[in-house]
Amino acid sequence: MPVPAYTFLLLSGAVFTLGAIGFMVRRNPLVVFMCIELMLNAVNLAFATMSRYLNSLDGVVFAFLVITVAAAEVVVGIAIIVQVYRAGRQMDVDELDLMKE
Amino acid sequence: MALREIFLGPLYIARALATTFKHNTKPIVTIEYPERQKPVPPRERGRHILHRYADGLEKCVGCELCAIACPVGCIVVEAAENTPEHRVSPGERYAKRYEINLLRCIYCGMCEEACPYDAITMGPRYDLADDHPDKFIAVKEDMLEPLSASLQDTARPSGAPSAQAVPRKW
Amino acid sequence: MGELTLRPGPMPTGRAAGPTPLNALGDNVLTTTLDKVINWGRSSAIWPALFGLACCAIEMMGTVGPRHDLSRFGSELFRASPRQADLMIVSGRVSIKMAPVLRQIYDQMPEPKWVIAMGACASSAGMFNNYAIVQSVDKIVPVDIYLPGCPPRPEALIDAVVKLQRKIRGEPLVKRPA
Amino acid sequence: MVVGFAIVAAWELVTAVGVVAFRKPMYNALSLVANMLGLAVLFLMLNAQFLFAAQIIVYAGAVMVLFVFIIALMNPEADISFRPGGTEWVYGVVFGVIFAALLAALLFNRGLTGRPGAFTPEVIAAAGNVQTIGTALYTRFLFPVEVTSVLLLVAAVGAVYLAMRRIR
Amino acid sequence: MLVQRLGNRFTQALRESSDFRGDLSIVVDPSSVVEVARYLRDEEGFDYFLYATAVDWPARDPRFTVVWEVRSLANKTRIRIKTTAAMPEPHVPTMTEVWPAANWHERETWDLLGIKFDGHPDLRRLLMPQSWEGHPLRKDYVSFGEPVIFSDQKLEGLEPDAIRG
Amino acid sequence: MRSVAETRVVQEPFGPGPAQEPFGPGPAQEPFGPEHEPPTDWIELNMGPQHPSTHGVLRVRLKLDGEIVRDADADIGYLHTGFEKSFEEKTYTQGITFSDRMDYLAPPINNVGFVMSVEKLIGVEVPARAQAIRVMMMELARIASHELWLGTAGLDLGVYSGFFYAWRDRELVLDLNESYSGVRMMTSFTRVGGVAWDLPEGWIEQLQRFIDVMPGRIDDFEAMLTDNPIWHQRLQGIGALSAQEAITTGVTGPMLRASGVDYDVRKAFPYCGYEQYDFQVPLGVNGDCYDRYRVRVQEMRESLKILQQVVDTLPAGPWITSDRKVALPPRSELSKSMESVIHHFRLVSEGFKGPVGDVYAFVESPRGELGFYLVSDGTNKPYRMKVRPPSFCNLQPLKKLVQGVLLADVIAIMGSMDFILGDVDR
Amino acid sequence: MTLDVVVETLIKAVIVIGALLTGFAYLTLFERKVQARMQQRPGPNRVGPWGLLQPAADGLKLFFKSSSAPSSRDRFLYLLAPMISIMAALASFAIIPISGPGALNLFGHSIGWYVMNVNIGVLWYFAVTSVGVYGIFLAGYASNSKYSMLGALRSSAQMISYEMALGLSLVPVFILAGSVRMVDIVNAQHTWWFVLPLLPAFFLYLIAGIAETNRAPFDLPEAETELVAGYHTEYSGLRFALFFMAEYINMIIVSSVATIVFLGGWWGPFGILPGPWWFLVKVVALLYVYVWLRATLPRMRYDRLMALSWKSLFPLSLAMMMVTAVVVVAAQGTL
Repeated sequence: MPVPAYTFLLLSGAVFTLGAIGFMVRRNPLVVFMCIELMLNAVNLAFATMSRYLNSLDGVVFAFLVITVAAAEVVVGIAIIVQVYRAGRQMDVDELDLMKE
Repeated sequence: MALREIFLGPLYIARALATTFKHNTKPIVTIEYPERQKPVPPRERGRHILHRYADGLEKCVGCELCAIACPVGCIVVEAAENTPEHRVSPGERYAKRYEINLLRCIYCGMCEEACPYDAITMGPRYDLADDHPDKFIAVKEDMLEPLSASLQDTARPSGAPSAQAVPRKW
Repeated sequence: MGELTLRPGPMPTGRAAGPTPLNALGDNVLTTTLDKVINWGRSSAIWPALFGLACCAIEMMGTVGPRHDLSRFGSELFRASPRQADLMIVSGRVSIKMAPVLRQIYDQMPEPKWVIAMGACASSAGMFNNYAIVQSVDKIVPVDIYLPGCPPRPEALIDAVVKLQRKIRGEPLVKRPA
Repeated sequence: MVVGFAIVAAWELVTAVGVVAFRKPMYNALSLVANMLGLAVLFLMLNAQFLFAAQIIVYAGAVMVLFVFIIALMNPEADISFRPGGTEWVYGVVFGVIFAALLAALLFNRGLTGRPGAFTPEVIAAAGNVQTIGTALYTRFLFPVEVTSVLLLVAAVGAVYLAMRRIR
Repeated sequence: MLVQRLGNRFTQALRESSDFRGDLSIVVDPSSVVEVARYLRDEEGFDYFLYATAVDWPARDPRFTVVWEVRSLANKTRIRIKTTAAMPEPHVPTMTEVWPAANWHERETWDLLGIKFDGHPDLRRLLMPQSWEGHPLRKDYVSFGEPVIFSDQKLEGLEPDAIRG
Repeated sequence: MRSVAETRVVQEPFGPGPAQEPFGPGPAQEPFGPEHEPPTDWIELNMGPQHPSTHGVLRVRLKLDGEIVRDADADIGYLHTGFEKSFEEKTYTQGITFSDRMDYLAPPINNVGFVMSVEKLIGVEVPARAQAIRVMMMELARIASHELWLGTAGLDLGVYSGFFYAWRDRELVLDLNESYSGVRMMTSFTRVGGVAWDLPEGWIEQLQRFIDVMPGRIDDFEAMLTDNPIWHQRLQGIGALSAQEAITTGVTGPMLRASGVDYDVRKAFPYCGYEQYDFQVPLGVNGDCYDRYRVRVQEMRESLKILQQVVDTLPAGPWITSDRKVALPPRSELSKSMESVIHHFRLVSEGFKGPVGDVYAFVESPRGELGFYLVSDGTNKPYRMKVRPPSFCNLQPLKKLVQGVLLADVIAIMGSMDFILGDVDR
Repeated sequence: MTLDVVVETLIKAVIVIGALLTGFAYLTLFERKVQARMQQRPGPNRVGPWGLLQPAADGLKLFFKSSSAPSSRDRFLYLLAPMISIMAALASFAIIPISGPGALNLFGHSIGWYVMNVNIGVLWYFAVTSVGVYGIFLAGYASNSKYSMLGALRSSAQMISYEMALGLSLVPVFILAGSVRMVDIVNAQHTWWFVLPLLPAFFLYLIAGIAETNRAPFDLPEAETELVAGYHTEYSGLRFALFFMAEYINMIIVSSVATIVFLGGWWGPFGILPGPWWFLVKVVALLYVYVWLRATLPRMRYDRLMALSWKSLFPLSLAMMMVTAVVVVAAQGTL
């Protein structure tokens, strides 16, 4: 019995929402980053679902590209976080206002 | 340097591998101890043996030189007078009590060197492990040669040991 | 936090293997057989802690060496981490500075664990009857097998290991000649 | 199939909550890893085996290891400012619920439409999943792939530069 | 001769010199021992530090003789520099600035004999635990472990059956 | 029985407390060193006292910046045995047994060094045969010690088989020791004025076989290691000491010679008749770990050369001085001469007395110059016996050598120093 | 997916796990014996005939050993880490076909010589090993000890770095075989083993594989002399055994993959032996190389190890890949 596409998309939406909540609520930059990853994952799920149900490869390929881009983003993001942490030992996004001055 | 390592490095590693592999063909050198044993040299400094003369009398006269010479102080000797009824050694006195704490002993051979009568020598035995420190206090009877074996003089003159091996007792 | 107290006599050594959960079941046939099997396993795979102190450590290494080859008894796997070791061979003199460390290593070893006091110094301080040396290691850890000699020959250490195996299996240590 | 999906979906939700709610960053990261592994299983159910492998190798095996590394190295204390009963929660949950509602409304109102393509599971299986995607990547999607690779290069250089220590 | 040169140069500081069994040693006043050492290193080429120690003579006053011995690798000669230190707080100048290799040797001397080396960069106990009391190599330090156990004081009175085997 | 020790030990806490480090005596309360106030992201790693690569019970506290070592503090004394105090309580002859246990990789050399100081104090002539026997035992000990060094230093860097090959070859030396003196390691073979025993029958032949077989064994080692690129990577350029630094920091033995300083006691101040033998002193150039390895391997070959020469020129004659004041009379005289018996009793019970004075005698141990500074007050025991241990001097520059290297190099450097904790701590 | 397929897969999984565990046990004995012989000593020979019961004794002992753990550990992760390790190790064997080419006919079913024949093939192996990193890393992290942490950091960095080289060194094989499925790759080697045309790739794979499994001369994470025992310093008893098991099973898997990909899997010359035996012989030969290297070579230094991966193996495998691609395309005449 195949699972309808709706359920996949609902799951994707729920995970995306959770990621968004985390993004808004959390202050640790690393955790914020993880929440972004969570949202990206949810999107990937939607891509793959649509790809499957529309018998197309576009979704899969795009999910693949998203994974790649996410990897790049994480690398740079973490490098920035490490630098900021080294500079001020600050682990709270609300307090990070280096750019202001 | 770098080039040498890149080009010759694998060769040298191969040579190292060949060296270890070569040892596969060499004989096994292990002496499988509890069953087989490397022959103990005549001078082996193992557990002490108190000797007797051929007529069964003990060589020790209780002079305590061994106890004095011992760097550890692990020998205690108490001498007593020989009497005609109870003759233990040919001299005037004999060792009534002769104890060695084998756990303290460092098997240096100083006692053997100090003894003027070759009464104590270091024996060939070394498998002495046990589970309580009290079991290592060797009293005279533990170390004395058994009477039956005393017919031949087994003492090796310390200082200039002979090549003849001390008979094995275990 | 414990404190190091030097005991006047040797520490009491209980049953070598220590309490196993199986012992609680009582001695019916099955558990005694199982006990035997477990003790066989334990005695055949004694992994010593990689822990050398002084002169005896050299002979301990010699025991692992090809001439004597402790590996025949399955005991060549010297574990650097005390948490993976079963046997502590106290190979050499234990200074008073070292004593707490030794005890800590012993505490880190998991039960069941055994100790061989190798050599005169570890078993009784040997010739070092002075201020710096713990007078026999059995004041800080319980010792299962004492091994005299300064240092004991590798054969003697193998003999001690064999006797420890017998002790673990619950056999008499010294087999008397018939 | 349905049972499997239900299990994995529950797993996804639980671990996603874990990502948001754990206080120790290490546990957040590990929840995310678990979430990604679950997602990979979902990909498998969607007949996207290549995506499954890529998801695990790249995401779980590399990206998240990086996260875990950084967390272990910097060892930031648990989020002190993050309290279960803080006002952020109210805002966050309210926004989240609204957002989710909007998504659901969109989904149910519009329905799923689209023109089915040629790549049915049978077609993919005949040529091999990896081969099909490979062909697609290097023919139809060549330009995005190239752009992404340039992006990766730039990111690598940038990250190395950023994280580089000033040699003392 | 080296001793003569030393005597001419340090008339006040050089107290005595001896040549026992071919070992040259000089006794120097503690206040100028570093000066002498520096002269020996720079002018006489004594570049290689051998050891530092002290000898405890409880009956004497000053009680301690502190000894440094150095060698000239080029000339193949040795010289032993001695000085004295008195109770209750024996102290002498450090040689570490002249011969850096003296560092641990002097720490050891402080540890075992309780001689303070003034100006030493890192005078901590070296061999004994940091919390140790007393200085073991002093003659009045009782160094006694335990007596050897014999059969009259056995621990639990077990029969010594192991050795009979 | 309350010992002195009993009252003193209680201060240092230990036990399975909250300490994070598994192998140290609890949290570090001691000051690290004199000068440093390190940056906060340095971690302190406690190596030892129980650590596989410290060759015993050395404890090194390292300040690590990532994997780079920024500072190190060697904490020694975990094997402090009180030798110097013990010497004061024993007669000169009994002291020989103590000298064995100091540097337990080369006991014969310690024996010789110890009796040389006593001989220098009381002025005894040693017969030529005794000198030759001493030289043979010392060179055998040197080979055995370097073999063991090769094995363990190799094992530190992961050469598993090397350790076993080294032990296989070392056993040959121990066999020679055993058939000469009756024990494998702690020979205690010297006596003041000579050696305790003459060579047993067949010993020279056994030694000759050893001399014949050994070069091939060393070749095997060299085939495994000398050109091995991984071995190069691990050792070359690591822990380098220039000649000037080596002299200033007071290192000795192979470490000094690896830096290119041509100083070997056997050549510079010949003793025991070393001047008769023809041998080279191998020197290094860079003073790094690799040069130390090369120097030691080469020294083994030179020792074999010396051994061959001793075997060829072994003089006959007595093996101990005939001076009845210091040496025991032969056993055969005991039954004949009353005078001998009296000498025997006096020597065993009292020993001999030395003149008042102080002497320094030194020998070349495998680790460098081993010196004995002996102060005598005229009694039959040393008044003060200070040992100048080569390992102690070689270990001293550890702090300087490891600064700025990687953690893995610390192992290589400590391995290349070849320190023996019994020698360092005494 | 019908029920009988599920049951069949389960049965095969149980068999494979059992075989792997036995293989692990005897691999330890094999290693000890082979190494001992190279060192002119007999090795374990007391426990059972020729020491054959030694692994059983070891296992029994470890099983009944109480555990001792640091009090400051992270309890949950401390328990989780060895499980991740061993699960990852066991799971990767699922795709290895040990014989072929036809299926085994048993009870009317045709049963493949593998647990599963996934169409992503070798990618499965990479995916699973990359999860295995977590086991090691979490072990170090949860132990809360500096030695463990250093070992874990080294180990995971090493595994991640060498995974690149490992993966890329296999790409030439995919190009030649035209598939990533294990079975297809082996069948493509019916006439020529890939080790002949792709010898450099084979060596690259072997080096990377040894590094990936943290074995000598790349055994830095558990370099005894530096880090005591690396990431499993604080593990004891059965949990330590799990890490041990994972390491040895990974060795078996790396050897199996090499056998399949380069050495022609179950194909042997002259057809003297049935397929599984050929497979076994090749795997054991590769394991012998493992032990041999461990017995001989010094350990590399950590920074050199990373440099070797990124500066030598990685570019070399890229080059190998390109060369193969060009040659293949040229041979097909489409260039």
